[in-house]
Amino acid sequence: MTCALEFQDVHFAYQDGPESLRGISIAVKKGEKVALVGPNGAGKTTLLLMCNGTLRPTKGRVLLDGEALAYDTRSLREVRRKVGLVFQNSDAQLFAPTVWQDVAFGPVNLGMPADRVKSVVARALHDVGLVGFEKRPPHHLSGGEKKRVAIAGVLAMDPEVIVFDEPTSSLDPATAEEVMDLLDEVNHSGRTVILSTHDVELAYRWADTVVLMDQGEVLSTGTAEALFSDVALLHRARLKPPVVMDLFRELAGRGVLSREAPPGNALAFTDLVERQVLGRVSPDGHGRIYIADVGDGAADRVKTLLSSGTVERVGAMGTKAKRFAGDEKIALDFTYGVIDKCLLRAVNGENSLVLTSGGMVEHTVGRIAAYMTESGRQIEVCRM
Amino acid sequence: MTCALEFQDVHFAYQDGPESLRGISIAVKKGEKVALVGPNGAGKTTLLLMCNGTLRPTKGRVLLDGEALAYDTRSLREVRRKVGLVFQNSDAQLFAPTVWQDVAFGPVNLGMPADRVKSVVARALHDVGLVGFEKRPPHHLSGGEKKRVAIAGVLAMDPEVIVFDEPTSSLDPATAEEVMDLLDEVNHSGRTVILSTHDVELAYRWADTVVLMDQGEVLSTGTAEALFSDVALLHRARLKPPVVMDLFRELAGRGVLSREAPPGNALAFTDLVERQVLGRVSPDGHGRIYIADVGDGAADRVKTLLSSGTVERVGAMGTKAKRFAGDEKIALDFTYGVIDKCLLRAVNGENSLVLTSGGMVEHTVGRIAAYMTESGRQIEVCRM
Amino acid sequence: MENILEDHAHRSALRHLDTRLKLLVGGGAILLGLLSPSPLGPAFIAATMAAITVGVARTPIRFYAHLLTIPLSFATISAAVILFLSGGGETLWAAAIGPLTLTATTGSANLAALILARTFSGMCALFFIALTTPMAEIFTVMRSLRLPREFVDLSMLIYHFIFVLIGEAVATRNAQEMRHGYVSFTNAIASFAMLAGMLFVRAWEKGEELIVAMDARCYDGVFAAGEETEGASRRQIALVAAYLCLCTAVAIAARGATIF
Amino acid sequence: MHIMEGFLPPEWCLFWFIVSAPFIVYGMYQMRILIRENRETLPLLAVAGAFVFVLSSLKLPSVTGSCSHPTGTGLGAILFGPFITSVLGLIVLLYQAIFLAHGGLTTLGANVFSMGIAGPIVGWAIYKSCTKADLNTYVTVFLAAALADLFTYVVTSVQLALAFPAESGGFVTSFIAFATVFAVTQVPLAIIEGVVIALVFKYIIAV
Repeated sequence: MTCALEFQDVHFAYQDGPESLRGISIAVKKGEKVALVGPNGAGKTTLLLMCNGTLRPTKGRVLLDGEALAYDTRSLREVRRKVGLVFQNSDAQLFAPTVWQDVAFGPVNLGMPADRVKSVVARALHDVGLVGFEKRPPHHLSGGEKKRVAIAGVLAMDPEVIVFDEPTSSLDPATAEEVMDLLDEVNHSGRTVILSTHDVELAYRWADTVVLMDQGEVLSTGTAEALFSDVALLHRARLKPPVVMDLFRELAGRGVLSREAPPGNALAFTDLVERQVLGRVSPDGHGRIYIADVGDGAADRVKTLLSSGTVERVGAMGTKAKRFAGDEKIALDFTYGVIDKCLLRAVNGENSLVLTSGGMVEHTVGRIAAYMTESGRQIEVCRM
Repeated sequence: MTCALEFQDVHFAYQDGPESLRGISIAVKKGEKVALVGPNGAGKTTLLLMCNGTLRPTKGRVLLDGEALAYDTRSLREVRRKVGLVFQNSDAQLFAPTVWQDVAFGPVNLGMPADRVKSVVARALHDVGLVGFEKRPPHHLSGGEKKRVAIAGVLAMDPEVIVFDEPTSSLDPATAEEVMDLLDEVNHSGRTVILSTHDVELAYRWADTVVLMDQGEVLSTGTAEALFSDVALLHRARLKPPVVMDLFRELAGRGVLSREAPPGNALAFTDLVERQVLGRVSPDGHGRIYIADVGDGAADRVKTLLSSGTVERVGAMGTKAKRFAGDEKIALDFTYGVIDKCLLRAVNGENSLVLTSGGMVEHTVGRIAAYMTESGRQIEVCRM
Repeated sequence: MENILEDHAHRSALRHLDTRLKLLVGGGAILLGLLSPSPLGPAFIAATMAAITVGVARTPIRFYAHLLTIPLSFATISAAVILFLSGGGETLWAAAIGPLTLTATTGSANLAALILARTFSGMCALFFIALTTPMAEIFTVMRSLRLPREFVDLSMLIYHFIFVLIGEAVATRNAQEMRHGYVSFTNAIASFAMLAGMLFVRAWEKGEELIVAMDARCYDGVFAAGEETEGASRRQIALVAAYLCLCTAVAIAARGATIF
Repeated sequence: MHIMEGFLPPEWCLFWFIVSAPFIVYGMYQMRILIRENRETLPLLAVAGAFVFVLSSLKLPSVTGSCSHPTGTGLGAILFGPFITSVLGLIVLLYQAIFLAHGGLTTLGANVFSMGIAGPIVGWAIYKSCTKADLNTYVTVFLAAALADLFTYVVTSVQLALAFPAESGGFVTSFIAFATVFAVTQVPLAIIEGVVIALVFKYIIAV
């Protein structure tokens, strides 16, 4: 299988400066979620700017779909249509006087006819949940809304790979989680997503593959669990392990937990402790998880369920589901990290409802099944 | 006792806008560490801009040292000498062509004579650990260095209260911790410190008092433990509880841990779990903690200790200690969160050395004693 | 545009040399070049200034070579005009283009050569100042020369904002290029106008932010002056004097020399 | 168009410094009063100056060797008047010489006159008169920017022609020669600048 994007021994130095990238080799598979993790100054942004040819390696090469990037104007145009880049600082990326004009900037420049531009922009704004914002000037929006506009501007060009530089920087936790939720949605629609971050917690929960960088080099590549349990490596990159990992290591060090199988998330950690303390997992009294696809006719079924009082908590995954909840005036308890939270509720014996749509229904079912296998618990899933 | 700073029913609205502060009442004691926590748009920055009279309440009043602020030019100058403000965006705060000139800006405008300016600036740069940076242009510095220059510029005016707007925003974790360490140092020198943040983890570990804000209102005020165990309240402010708190609550919900006494930090949490699992705290085999004041003659004693091989880990607290370690070429294992990390090491049977200076020596001893009382463990402290 | 010469000044090997001395070398070389009646004097100055900048101040040679191309186009076009306009002496070359006859004479050729040589000597001396002297130190000299306070303060603030705005401009330009903002002439014009407009709005906001930041630190109309560099040693002064004397001597010795 | 360091004979360098001096001195005087009255003007002048610098160092699309000076300074003239703008022009030109190697120190007087004084004054005058005549704003801005730009090149040509008069025909022939050479490149550029600035104006009003 060809990689979506590949770096082969990439070196880079800004004019007369020291090398800021020193032999980077990374292969990103199609449809993967990859996080570049490292401290400021590790060279993450420089590397991201190479994904679409904005910077050119001084040595080594970048491959897109198995083909080495060329740097003539015509090839770069093609590359930039295929690889979208969302900057850390939304202000630098939003330059048009209105949201609509900003999102339409790419499509118009690609020479799309006017009505196609209209439909593409409408679609992109719909996907990021900003319908109704068309005429607003971007610089009057909140940080999270600006980020969404920037993402819509890139989505409007329908890229295969989207690259995010520190997507959650200076956003508050809830907004950050919603943006991450949006990134997942983008990924579920079949796009490869690469992001850079110094937020270890974020990478830990989100990424399929983590690339640990420091001082222009790749220290290690692997799954989040494997990478983040190597404390010495993290220390070298001036990063802290995720809190859950830190607690696990500390308890393992005291002989309270077994060293094998570091937990992948908070849910796994609590299960681990529970098994250790009680000698087993609590086998019964689990709650049920309802999953609703917010398509046609869903409103009635959901309302009936809610009015019956069997459901204690409601979560929405994805922009469409959130808009559905807004339209139907359903109060949401969870707007991010929904599946894990509902699993935690179920373990505590409460019933919950997940509103979602399209491919994310299957994803949810799969995730719950995986948890059941891992934990040995039985949780009832009701699709409606 | 009069408060360092007090807000009495403060309201504020930007021109023609809706009210962005709706009746804020907060009292900040002298020498306290206060964190204003809330999502973006909660009104934190607006409130901070009132601390030094930049914004004037449309209703209510602000008291400094028990006296209501007056808004004539002369009074405002006095207020601004007493209350220093460090902005979120360092670029907005550093406008002089060199670091020295920037730090000297305040003192010069206060009309200090030239040689006093020199000594004050040298002192401030020393305090933030930027000796040798005098002639560098601020735009060539890293994010963390810029933040330090901004802090030095405020320290040079010798304020009683220092206010930080999102001090760690867009810094990587290690740099953020070092800045927080610096904030602690500033506080140990007797100044009241107020900061705003949406980083719950940061506030949880750092603040004496947490003020939870949302939509221009104070939702609650209290200790971090009390506030952050109220999940409903946090949910209302669109914030997540700290991970440790979340895990505790989850385990308590499953009956694994007792609901009383939520842990104040990771150390307390691990102790809690350990006690639960083993039925007691491991009583023996604890390591020793050496504390060295890096004053005159410390170098020799520290070197002797290190060469004896009894110490496995070395941590440095405060700028002076870190510079000492650099000068003496001592490799540091911990540069932030030092006391807790050394306690964790001690519990695991390892000896460690804390390099620190001045008032922080007592603080360290006190913190260790408090831990011993809490946990029922005996850890040997050696001052040298 | 990311090539601000000053960034190299901070890395220069002559960075810590006394500022006045550096200005004296550069300024003296500019004036001597300008006053030389023959192209040989300026040529000598251009060559030595370039050698000092690359050899002693350690400016990377490739970068320096690139810099020399900046004055090239203006200097050659304008020198060409002079070549065909002015006269004196014998005709060297003549050609008829349509109704026009272009004539180059020894006099005009010599004048053109002189102008070219002076331009390069002037630019090389200017490069010397630009590549060895951080702006902050020039501000200190401006202060000590008792230039109006407002003028120096304004210069310092403009200096600060140049870097802030360049950062934003470059980032936005990148963002536009990624979305194909400069693929055709018309969309390039539109994109550029958007960039400039955004920059203006952003600049204005920054100005207002600065007012708040300055007031927060008790702004009372004063800016701190930089610290003086530690003065020049006698040896350095002697070397500079010797160099300028040498330049003067060469210029005088070669005063009658012509090329054509 | 910047006249490079070393290009003008010394007597003409001096001459243009003397010509520019009164504008600068008066501008400095005006600025001092303005700053005394309202300290907030200093930061705003500073961002305006930096804006002019950055705008003129960003090359206009598809054309090399642009200098959008009159453009930026024209905007300055509308905001702060032509005299203070000449001070801004002086500082910006100084930075262009030192940071970007555009222009020079001995030619600063001549460059300030063409780009910091003559251009902005023309732009400002056109703007004022067209506004009085109630012309469409964008047309006004286009005219002011484009003509200020052109006028700057005319002044530069005059400066070069005075320094290097032709053997036959003297100043006039020389002027025509310089003006022709520059006109070929600069007239289209002036029109582009006019369009760009009109669009910028539209943008600023929209936001």
